[in-house]
Amino acid sequence: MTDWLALLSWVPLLAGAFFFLAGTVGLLRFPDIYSRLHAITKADTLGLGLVTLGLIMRAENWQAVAVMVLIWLLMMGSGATTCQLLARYQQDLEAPDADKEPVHARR
Amino acid sequence: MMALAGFLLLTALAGLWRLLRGPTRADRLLPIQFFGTTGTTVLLILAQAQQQPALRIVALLLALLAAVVPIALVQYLRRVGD
Amino acid sequence: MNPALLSLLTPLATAILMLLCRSRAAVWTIAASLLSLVAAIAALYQVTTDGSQLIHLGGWESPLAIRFRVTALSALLLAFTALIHLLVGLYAARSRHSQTRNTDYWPLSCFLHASLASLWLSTDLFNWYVILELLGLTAVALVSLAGTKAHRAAFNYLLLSLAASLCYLLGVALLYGRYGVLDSLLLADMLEADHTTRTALLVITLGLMLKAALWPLHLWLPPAHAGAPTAVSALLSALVVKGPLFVLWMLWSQVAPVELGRQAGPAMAAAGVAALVSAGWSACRTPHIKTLVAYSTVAQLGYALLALGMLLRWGVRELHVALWLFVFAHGLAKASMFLAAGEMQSTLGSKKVSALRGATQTVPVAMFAFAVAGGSLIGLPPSGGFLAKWVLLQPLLLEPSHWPWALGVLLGTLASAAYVFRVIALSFDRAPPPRPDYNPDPVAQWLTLLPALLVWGMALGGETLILWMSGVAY
Amino acid sequence: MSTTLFYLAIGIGLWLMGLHGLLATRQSIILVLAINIMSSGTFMVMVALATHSDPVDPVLQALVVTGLVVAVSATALALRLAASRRRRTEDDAT
Amino acid sequence: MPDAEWLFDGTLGILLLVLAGAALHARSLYAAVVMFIALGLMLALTWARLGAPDLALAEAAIGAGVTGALLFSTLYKAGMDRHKRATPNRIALLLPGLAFLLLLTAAWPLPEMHSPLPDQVMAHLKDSGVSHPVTAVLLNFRAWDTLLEVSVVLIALLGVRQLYPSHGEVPTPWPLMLAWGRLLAPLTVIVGGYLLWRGTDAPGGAFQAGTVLAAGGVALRLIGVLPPLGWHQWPVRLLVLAGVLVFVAVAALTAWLGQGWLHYPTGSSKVLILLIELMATASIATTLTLLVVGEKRELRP
Repeated sequence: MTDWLALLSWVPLLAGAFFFLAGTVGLLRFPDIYSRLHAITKADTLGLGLVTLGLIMRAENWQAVAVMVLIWLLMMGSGATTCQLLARYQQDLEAPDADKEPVHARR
Repeated sequence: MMALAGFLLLTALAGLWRLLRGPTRADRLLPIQFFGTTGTTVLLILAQAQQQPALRIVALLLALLAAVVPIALVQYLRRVGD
Repeated sequence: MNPALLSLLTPLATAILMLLCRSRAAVWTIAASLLSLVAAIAALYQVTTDGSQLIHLGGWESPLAIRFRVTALSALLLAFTALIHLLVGLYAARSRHSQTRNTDYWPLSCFLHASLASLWLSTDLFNWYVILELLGLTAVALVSLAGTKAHRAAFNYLLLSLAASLCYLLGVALLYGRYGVLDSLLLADMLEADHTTRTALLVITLGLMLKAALWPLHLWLPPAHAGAPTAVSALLSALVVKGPLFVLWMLWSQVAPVELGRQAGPAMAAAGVAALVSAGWSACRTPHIKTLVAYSTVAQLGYALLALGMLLRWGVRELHVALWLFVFAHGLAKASMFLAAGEMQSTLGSKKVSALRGATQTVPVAMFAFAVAGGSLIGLPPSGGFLAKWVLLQPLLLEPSHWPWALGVLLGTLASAAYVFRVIALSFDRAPPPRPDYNPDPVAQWLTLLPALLVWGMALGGETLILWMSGVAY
Repeated sequence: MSTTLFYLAIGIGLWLMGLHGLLATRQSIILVLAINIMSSGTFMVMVALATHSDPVDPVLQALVVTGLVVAVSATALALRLAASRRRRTEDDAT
Repeated sequence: MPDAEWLFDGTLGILLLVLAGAALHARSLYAAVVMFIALGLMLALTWARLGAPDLALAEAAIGAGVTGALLFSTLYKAGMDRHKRATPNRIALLLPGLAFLLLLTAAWPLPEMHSPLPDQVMAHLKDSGVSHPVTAVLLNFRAWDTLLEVSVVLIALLGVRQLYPSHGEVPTPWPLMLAWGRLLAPLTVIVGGYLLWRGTDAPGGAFQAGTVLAAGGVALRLIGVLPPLGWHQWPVRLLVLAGVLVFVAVAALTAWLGQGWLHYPTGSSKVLILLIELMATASIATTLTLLVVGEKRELRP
């Protein structure tokens, strides 16, 4: 039972590693700050989520699972928020007048 | 498991290039966010690989700080202007 | 409670209570240092009658716990610290020019006192690191009391002090990795002269020399000590640089293997002579009064380093006495000299040495204090400085092969005579007409004279003092 | 070469890089960073040494916790002093 | 899997050295500061790798949190991108190579040495009142170090008080920041409290808890959720002084009435340690927050 679960856990772990790699490639190769923001915050959050899933399949007790789920939730929130904050900061720098009305970052 | 952690560190090493290059200030903050995510993941893996459950708490702390600190940094950056 | 601990606790508790109540009253500080002085004297009495004692903090066994050791020397240093703090506090409370009114000088000076007191008592290498950091940060905070113009000096002082602490800490880490204990008294029996120990001691020594402003790592001292408020300058020169010196002395004379000491001794002695000559020369050249006094501190520390180096090389026990007599005599004399210099420069309204023209007529008592303290620094009899130099020179003159070192002492004496007489000669000139805001404060001037009188008082019981210290000073 | 020794070497390397930065730079914030890198190197030496006993040496770890707190306080004071110093030069210039 | 460990260690080592070098030699101050924050994160990973979770906690909170905010608060419009490159000093280039060899050969035999202290700590752990060895060392065996260390934090604040306040006003926060900050505030307090509470029997403790709370405090102050903090407010002053005050009071009372300086009476060690830790957490959190965002200027320049 646990053995095949451990074996199965490699699927999300490796998938997570792939998304980290994808995020890094995006960070390095994408042309402007907004697309790079997406690469980092989306791909990496997904990568973290998948690795966490893999680790949860191997966890010994429920406390560890709870902590990992909490971390995952936090990271999703902070990824989204940081993306917004940085995009908005960049936009303010480029067009300071846009500060007056709530313009959202390009989606 | 350690190999996985090592691989994640290698992607961080690659991300360093963006940190060195810039060009904008936000560009340089991106890798910090990236390092935060990678670091949290590496800590979770280490906790499993080295059988040290305390490292999960470190990961939690890092995740919390990765959420809190950007607020402070962006506020300071806005104050600085350009 | 053990009187030595009381002597440490009093300034610490006073500082915290003053901060809590936002009281900046001088009277509390003075009372605390007086009480601390009394306790230190009680500790000294206890130690001389019952012998030195070890206090295990927390009641744990020795490698686990930090230990305090109360010896006659540490009790004497406790009393000395409290005395200087008291004398400087009296001046700072009275003088208009002390730049300490309504500032954080009072709690900070109490912290300084407490950290020095714990330094004298502690025997633990890592505990010394924390104390040295506390001492350094307190000193920097005190220097920055002088306002924005001192911030540059304070910043450099802080950086060098931190770098020095990190050198020291790396050495301590190496020693701990090699021997597995941090207590210096335990280490004393364990140390071997291998490569690790040698490197560790080298790094530690560099760090401590930088902290104690020993030549050639002294360049941060003159701007920091000259830029600080007058009362702070006195405390820094008289007390703070002696802290790292004490650790250096403990490590080399009590802990380090004898053969390593033999190898390192001549280098230290040479650095001491170089300090005497080069800092003496700088003191003769500088245009500012307080910078002159600060350079004189660097030069005088050269005597202590010379004594330490020769002590390690030849193992003459009297040199312990010479070293500590230098520390006491220099502390008292330098407190007086800095206070007098600060009082004169504020009263006359200029930082330049040339402003002291005719100072014997305009600020007679402060000038007298400066001259009296200078006499002790030169080593004129009958002063504490003379006693120290006498004890230092005796073993040097007995052995013909040591005469080159004696020549170094002679050169240092000449240099100090030159910079002291440079000021005194100027002060006997005819005074220029006083400035419109000229308003001397005789009481403050008398207070600057007090430490100088004490250093001359040391000579009264000179022989007994030397004999007694030869019995207890190691 | 063991893991302990590897991290000892990295620690010494960081310590020296910090020292080198301290000697080679005049920019005040970089100086503060150099000091911090130096202290990180020292701490790494200590933590690497802590792994030589089993279980890991708690004394060295406790010492490093103390050292970290001391370092952050000193950094705070140094940075504010640097800012204050620069502010003064600005005031003088205007 | 020794090869995998080497992959990890080697990459981490390269990252550390490259980040340190880049922080020291970056072209702009801003880049240097960002590199340094990244270095702090990597250091936290290193401590985790070396089996020191207490340190990883402290480093994460200090290096990635407080120091980062502190460095950003000192960056200015002027001089941020102008980094004076000093001409490479010849001594500064030659010496490190030699010094590295000297120190490395000195450190070479150390991994084989043995220390008696860890065994002693373990032997006395049950008498110390706590079951986590690092906490036992910090708050019982070497409590005097810790007392002085709490004083160091206080002195840093007293030093900063003599200087100019940090620069300028903070811009109005965006609504997103406010919402996110308000959401995180209770979480920060919970995590800080949890770290403090578990410190007696697992990694964590007063310093880690204090620094986390400080990081949260700084962020909340910057988005205007916390009111301006200053030394003139007596609750703030009491919080800042509480740690040292309680610690010194315990030391004085144990020396005066008990068996000796910081010798906790049998049976009450745990209570005393918890009390001291609680107060020290409050002090460290408040002091570090004030060090970064304390802005009221009450002293003459």
